[in-house]
Amino acid sequence: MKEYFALIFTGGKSLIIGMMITLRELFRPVVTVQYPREKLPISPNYRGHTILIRDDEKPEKHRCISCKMCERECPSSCIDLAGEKREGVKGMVLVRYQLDFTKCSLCGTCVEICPTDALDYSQEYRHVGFTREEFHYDLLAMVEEEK
Amino acid sequence: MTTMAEKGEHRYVLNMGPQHPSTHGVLRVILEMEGEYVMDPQPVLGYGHRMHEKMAECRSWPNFLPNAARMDYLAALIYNHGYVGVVERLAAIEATPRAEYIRVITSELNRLQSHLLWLGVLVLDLGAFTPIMYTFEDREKILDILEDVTGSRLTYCYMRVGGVVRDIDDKFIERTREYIKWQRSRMPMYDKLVTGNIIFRKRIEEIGEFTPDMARRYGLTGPVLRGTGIPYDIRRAEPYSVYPEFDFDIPTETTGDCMASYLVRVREIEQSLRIIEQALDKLPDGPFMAKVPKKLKLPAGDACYAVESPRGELVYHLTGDGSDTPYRMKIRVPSFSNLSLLPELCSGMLLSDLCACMGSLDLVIPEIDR
Amino acid sequence: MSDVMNTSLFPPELLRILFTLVCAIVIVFGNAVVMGYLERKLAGRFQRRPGPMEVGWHGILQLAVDGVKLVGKQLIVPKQADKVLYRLAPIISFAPAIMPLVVIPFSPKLQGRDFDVGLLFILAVVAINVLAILVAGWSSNNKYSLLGAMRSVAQNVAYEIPMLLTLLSVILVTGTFSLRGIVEAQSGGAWFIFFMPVAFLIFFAATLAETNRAPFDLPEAESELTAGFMTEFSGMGFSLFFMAEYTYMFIACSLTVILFLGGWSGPPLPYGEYTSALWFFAKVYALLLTMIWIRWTFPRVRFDQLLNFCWKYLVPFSLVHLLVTAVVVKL
Amino acid sequence: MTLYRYLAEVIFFGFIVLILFGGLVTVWSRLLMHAVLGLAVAFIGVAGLFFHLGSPFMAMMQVLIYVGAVCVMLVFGIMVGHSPTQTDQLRWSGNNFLLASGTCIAGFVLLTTTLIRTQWTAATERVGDFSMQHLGNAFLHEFVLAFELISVVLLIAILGAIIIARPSQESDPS
Amino acid sequence: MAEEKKNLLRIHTQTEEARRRELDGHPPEELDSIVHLASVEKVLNFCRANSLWPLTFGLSCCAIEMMVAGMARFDLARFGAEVFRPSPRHCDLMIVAGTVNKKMAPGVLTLYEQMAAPRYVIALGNCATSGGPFAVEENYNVIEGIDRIIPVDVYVPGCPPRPETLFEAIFKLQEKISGKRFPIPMNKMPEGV
Amino acid sequence: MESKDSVIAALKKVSVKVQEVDFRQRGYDLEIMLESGQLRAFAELLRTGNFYLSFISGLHLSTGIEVSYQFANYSFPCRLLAHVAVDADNSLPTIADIFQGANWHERETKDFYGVIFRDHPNLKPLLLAEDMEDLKPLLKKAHSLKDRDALTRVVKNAEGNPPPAVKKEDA
Amino acid sequence: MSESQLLDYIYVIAFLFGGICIAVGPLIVANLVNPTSILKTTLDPYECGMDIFGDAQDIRFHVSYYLYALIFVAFAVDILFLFPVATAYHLVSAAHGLIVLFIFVFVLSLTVIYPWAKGVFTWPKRRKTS
Repeated sequence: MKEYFALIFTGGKSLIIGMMITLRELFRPVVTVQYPREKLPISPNYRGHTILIRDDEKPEKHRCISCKMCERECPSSCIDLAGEKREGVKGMVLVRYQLDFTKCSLCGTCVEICPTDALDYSQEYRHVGFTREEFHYDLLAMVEEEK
Repeated sequence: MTTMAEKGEHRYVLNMGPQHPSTHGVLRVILEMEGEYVMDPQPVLGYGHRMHEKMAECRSWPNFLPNAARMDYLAALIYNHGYVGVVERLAAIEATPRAEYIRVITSELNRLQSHLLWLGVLVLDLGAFTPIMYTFEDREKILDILEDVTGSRLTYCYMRVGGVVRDIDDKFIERTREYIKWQRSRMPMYDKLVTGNIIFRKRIEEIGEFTPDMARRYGLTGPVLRGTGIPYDIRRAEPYSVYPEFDFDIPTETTGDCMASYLVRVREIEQSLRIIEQALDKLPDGPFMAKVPKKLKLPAGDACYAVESPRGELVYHLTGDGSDTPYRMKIRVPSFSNLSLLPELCSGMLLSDLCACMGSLDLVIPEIDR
Repeated sequence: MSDVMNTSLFPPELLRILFTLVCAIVIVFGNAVVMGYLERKLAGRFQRRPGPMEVGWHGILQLAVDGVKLVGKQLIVPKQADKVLYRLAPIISFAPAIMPLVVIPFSPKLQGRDFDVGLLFILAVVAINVLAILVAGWSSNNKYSLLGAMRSVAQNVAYEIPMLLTLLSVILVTGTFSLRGIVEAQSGGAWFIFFMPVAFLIFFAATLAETNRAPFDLPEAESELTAGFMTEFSGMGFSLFFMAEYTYMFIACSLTVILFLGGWSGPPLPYGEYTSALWFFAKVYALLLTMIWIRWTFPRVRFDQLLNFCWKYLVPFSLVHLLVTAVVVKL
Repeated sequence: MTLYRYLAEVIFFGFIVLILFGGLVTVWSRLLMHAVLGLAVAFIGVAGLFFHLGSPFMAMMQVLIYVGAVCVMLVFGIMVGHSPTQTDQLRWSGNNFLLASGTCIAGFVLLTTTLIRTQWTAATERVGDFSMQHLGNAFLHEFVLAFELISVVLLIAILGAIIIARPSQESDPS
Repeated sequence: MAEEKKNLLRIHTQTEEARRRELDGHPPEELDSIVHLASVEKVLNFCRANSLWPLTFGLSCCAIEMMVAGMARFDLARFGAEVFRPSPRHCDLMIVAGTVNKKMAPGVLTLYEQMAAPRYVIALGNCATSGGPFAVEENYNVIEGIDRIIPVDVYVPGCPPRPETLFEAIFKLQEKISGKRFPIPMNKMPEGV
Repeated sequence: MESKDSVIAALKKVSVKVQEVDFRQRGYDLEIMLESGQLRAFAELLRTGNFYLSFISGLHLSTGIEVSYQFANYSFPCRLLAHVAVDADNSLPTIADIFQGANWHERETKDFYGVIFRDHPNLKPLLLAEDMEDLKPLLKKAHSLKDRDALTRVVKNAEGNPPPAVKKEDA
Repeated sequence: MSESQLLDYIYVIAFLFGGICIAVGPLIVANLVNPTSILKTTLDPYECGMDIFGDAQDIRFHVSYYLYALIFVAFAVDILFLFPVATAYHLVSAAHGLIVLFIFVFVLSLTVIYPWAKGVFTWPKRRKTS
């Protein structure tokens, strides 16, 4: 019998305490970052899809030497690149760098393996589209466009 | 009332899952029911089977790293840790001390966010919507810290054989310390809002009695096991990485019910905070990446590496044949064994209790299915 | 019997009936929209997020948009359902919901009609909803629906008992079932909540259960039964159940206000005979907001706990309360 | 007021139709569930008649008890008992038909003759006061014994139900 | 291996058009209502776009980010899309958040079909878009993109995508439904995608 | 059994081939080669010794399929790995009645390798769909099969030099 | 039927019709404007997207549901008899009223106490029977 009433008392008390907590939260400001109107700061280390970065010394050029290390090491084989030999140019010239972002797992292997540090992560995270082909990025075109 | 004699025949079969709010993903449980009673729950796995073991055998070992993060996406760093651990053990490579500390810090942060998510989801399963918002608020703080250092929010691919990808800086340490302070200040709130709540207590007390014997028969590990009174934690039992250098407790409870595993997990949050705090204090200087040959071939032979995931014992068993591709990799995931006792545990329970039980087992289905 | 032969097509009383009806309909739909909005907005604020924001100013049009969208959703009648009953169920649930508004006295002058048995009328009409839920659950031929319906009915009938018993305590004091009479008995601030707080708590708890609100929202327990008896209803069918739920909540809270919180009474206002309805609505919405507050705080109870809470706690307490009231009245 | 009176008459017939419809559904439907719902409809119709006849209290009781409680109990009975589809086994057979129609006709004749032969006095002439207060007063004085006995009768009903239902529940391993 | 894989995957790779031809006795029209009024459609589409109730349906990793999108930090509720309903009958939007494998595929299809029209699908994450990291040579189980099972309205790549990306997907879907991107740009709005 | 040594002694008593290995190198303490006939007795012994089953896994070798059982103990650190070659008809006795947890692990092994566990209560596919029963995804192609020796560690410094310490874990 | 009761009656009926109209009206509108798209499994009962075992209407429930309903009926009937008594309660003397009420409520409370003692209200965990 004592338990019966004790339970009512402790139970009721715990319910009131719980309600007081939610009430307190009710009057505290919201924590929401209202996305399209305000943006969260994205960490500089954020891993978006990879991009070819431009050379610091020769800003009109990317640093890729078409060694295909990234293509070989990519776990999801989402990189397709080709280089060709051109006259008058030392080494290979990159003619195609296709990234199938829909298969990428953002592991960073390609960025780490790159002998010339030609790759980096972009800060872009807002990619949506009506077809999946929209995410087959042409990194070479991107880096050229940027120029 | 004559029909009561035939009650045994009045059973019906109910599908719960794969799309069901309380099966935490794509678990399907076929319930044989009698009214509100669940007489025989049979989990059906495989709706999240993603061939991780097959993929490990088909590609070179570094290519498995992204998979390690996607098995148990709530403990990606711990799975990272286990995987690089097993490769290091097989290839006899030693990570730098600083890397080990960073691994422990990030792993424990990962464990914290997993526990916080579990706390919210368990309460959500029991019908309260608000606590999960608060735990996710805390969790976001961890994710921000981890995102800064690893580059992603959930499926981290941060650890490498011999070390980690990126060093942590003072900003990281400062933010982590701030977070620890914040989390400590939040715990009394959860105590009052959730643990103390009479409805919550009545829902999970004396539900799903796990016993030590049951644990042995089914290979139970993790907080659920510690709820039965067995202080078994891989971090202590088979110390790996730099865990022996920290002072932390292994919380246990003796009742073995869902409340016990709940309390164990909640108290583990504090222990993880302690470990992080100590690790930040002791953090040695030095390189965060050991010298590892660029083309590392795995020697022939096998090795195991067991780590404590938020859900229990995680074992990578790697068999190498001398090439750079594992010959076989077996991943022992904790929830696989933990879930397998569901039929025995939950027969004869009410449907609501089954939901509470599954919530307190803390299931991550793609981890079970692999 | 009146000798007045009123031959005009629309006698004044008939116009009054129509006017009351229109008002009641406005209240029903308005309440559903306001409550839906408040619920989502407040849920957000309890959880430290803004809730609906983008549709209209601070999401004020969100519920209207939702409503129109539900009109434009496909109405699915499952193959194995009992088709007639399946189509009827939302109607049975929603159609009577408006009826209690006839008798609810919003202010001394704003009342559809005061029945001698007004209180019983509300209870009787609400009892039909039980049947509607049962029909909905059974006719969908879905296991979740049926389980939800059975739970709902079991809990509805169980919690009717403490509700009736506490109500009886009030009747012992007032001696009338007329809602206006009950309100008038509490005039001058002598609200019954001050004399019988226990009865108020029991009644309020029973109200929560009768309207299937958390922590007694087992019929729709999402984590167990997906959506309970509404699982198979799409579009407008679902919407009608939804509105019926909010209407019954409104009615239940109105009843609580009338029985325990002095109805329309409050500080005097100009044109008090009409404007005191503001006090009434203020009190009703205070209770409704409390319901929302409770819902977003507590977990759900288990089914057996739910029934036993009623039979082991509420019913004994209300029985004792009844006797105590009987003694006190005679003192 | 005459308009209302005419309206009321029309509605009265509406209720009659409702009762008949409900009754027929109850009798004819194959599914027990439909039968119970038909019964509920008939009960609502009866409640309407009570209202029409000037006893709203009885009308409310009718809905509260019969629709809200008895029907629910019947449904629970169905859900606990045999599968509703088993009613399919009940086919017409010659003997049953004869027996049933005989009983019905006999009952009908008996009731009709009684109805015709009884000298009916309108209730209003005998009592005049239908208020609940009057009813309650009667319970407290004239019918106080009956009033107390009601509770005992219902208690016994519960005891009986539990005694019948419990043993099978206990035989259930628990 | 490649041949074998193709055979295994063929079972569940019919598009909706192909399935529709198989329908037995059901009217083949899609989105056909009795009354066709341009203005009514316009209003309805506006409402549909602003009241997208998603199905509670998490498959794997991305489901966590989907949950996060609904939580306080990001708050899907601002767009009226927080009403996660577990029953497909109440839902408008199916967010396929994670990997669909061969065992799950019939279930996804059934759930899609059981949603009340009009129904929309967002393929969230790389796995739903194309099989993601699991679309490898040795793949024996993972469906390489849910568009092989059900029609997809909006694709969201990422592994997993950030919650903001899910918001962008919802805006994109709103654009598809009503021809307008919500929320209507305001001065504080950052650059669109 | 309360220590590693007593476990070794008990296993030796039932003539099980036990080999103690370096935990720091291998991650487990005892490696055991079992005959399929010994399996159930071995499991029962471990059951009485309060071990728990950690996992069951398969290994496709050129000589046939080998099934590995890993056990560990809650009360003292002793992790042991037992290898059993399947019988000629690709089957093994079940241990699901001794360690109930083995039930699912055995079903999984059946899924991946097609190993039949005799007297198993329910050998339906666990992870794969019913119609994928014949897939056996983890079986290797003939040309990539290796034998046991190819998968065994060659200890280079047999004498004198201790094997390279992997980590400082013995604190 | 007195005039006031007649009006009560009319009000109730009017509201009943009004209620039916506002319930049926939107359904009709919905039927006019909503799209229909019936695919292969659209009309199957929903059960998490999986194949369904058995018919929902064959579900049998535990007998305790029935007992709960019975106790409820008994209670409801008893309480409804109390209603008129409550309205007349202030008309009788204190002793008379109290005695009548106490006896009634005492017997009524037995209706709860007996099932309580008999364990109708306990839902034990049930062992697997098969």
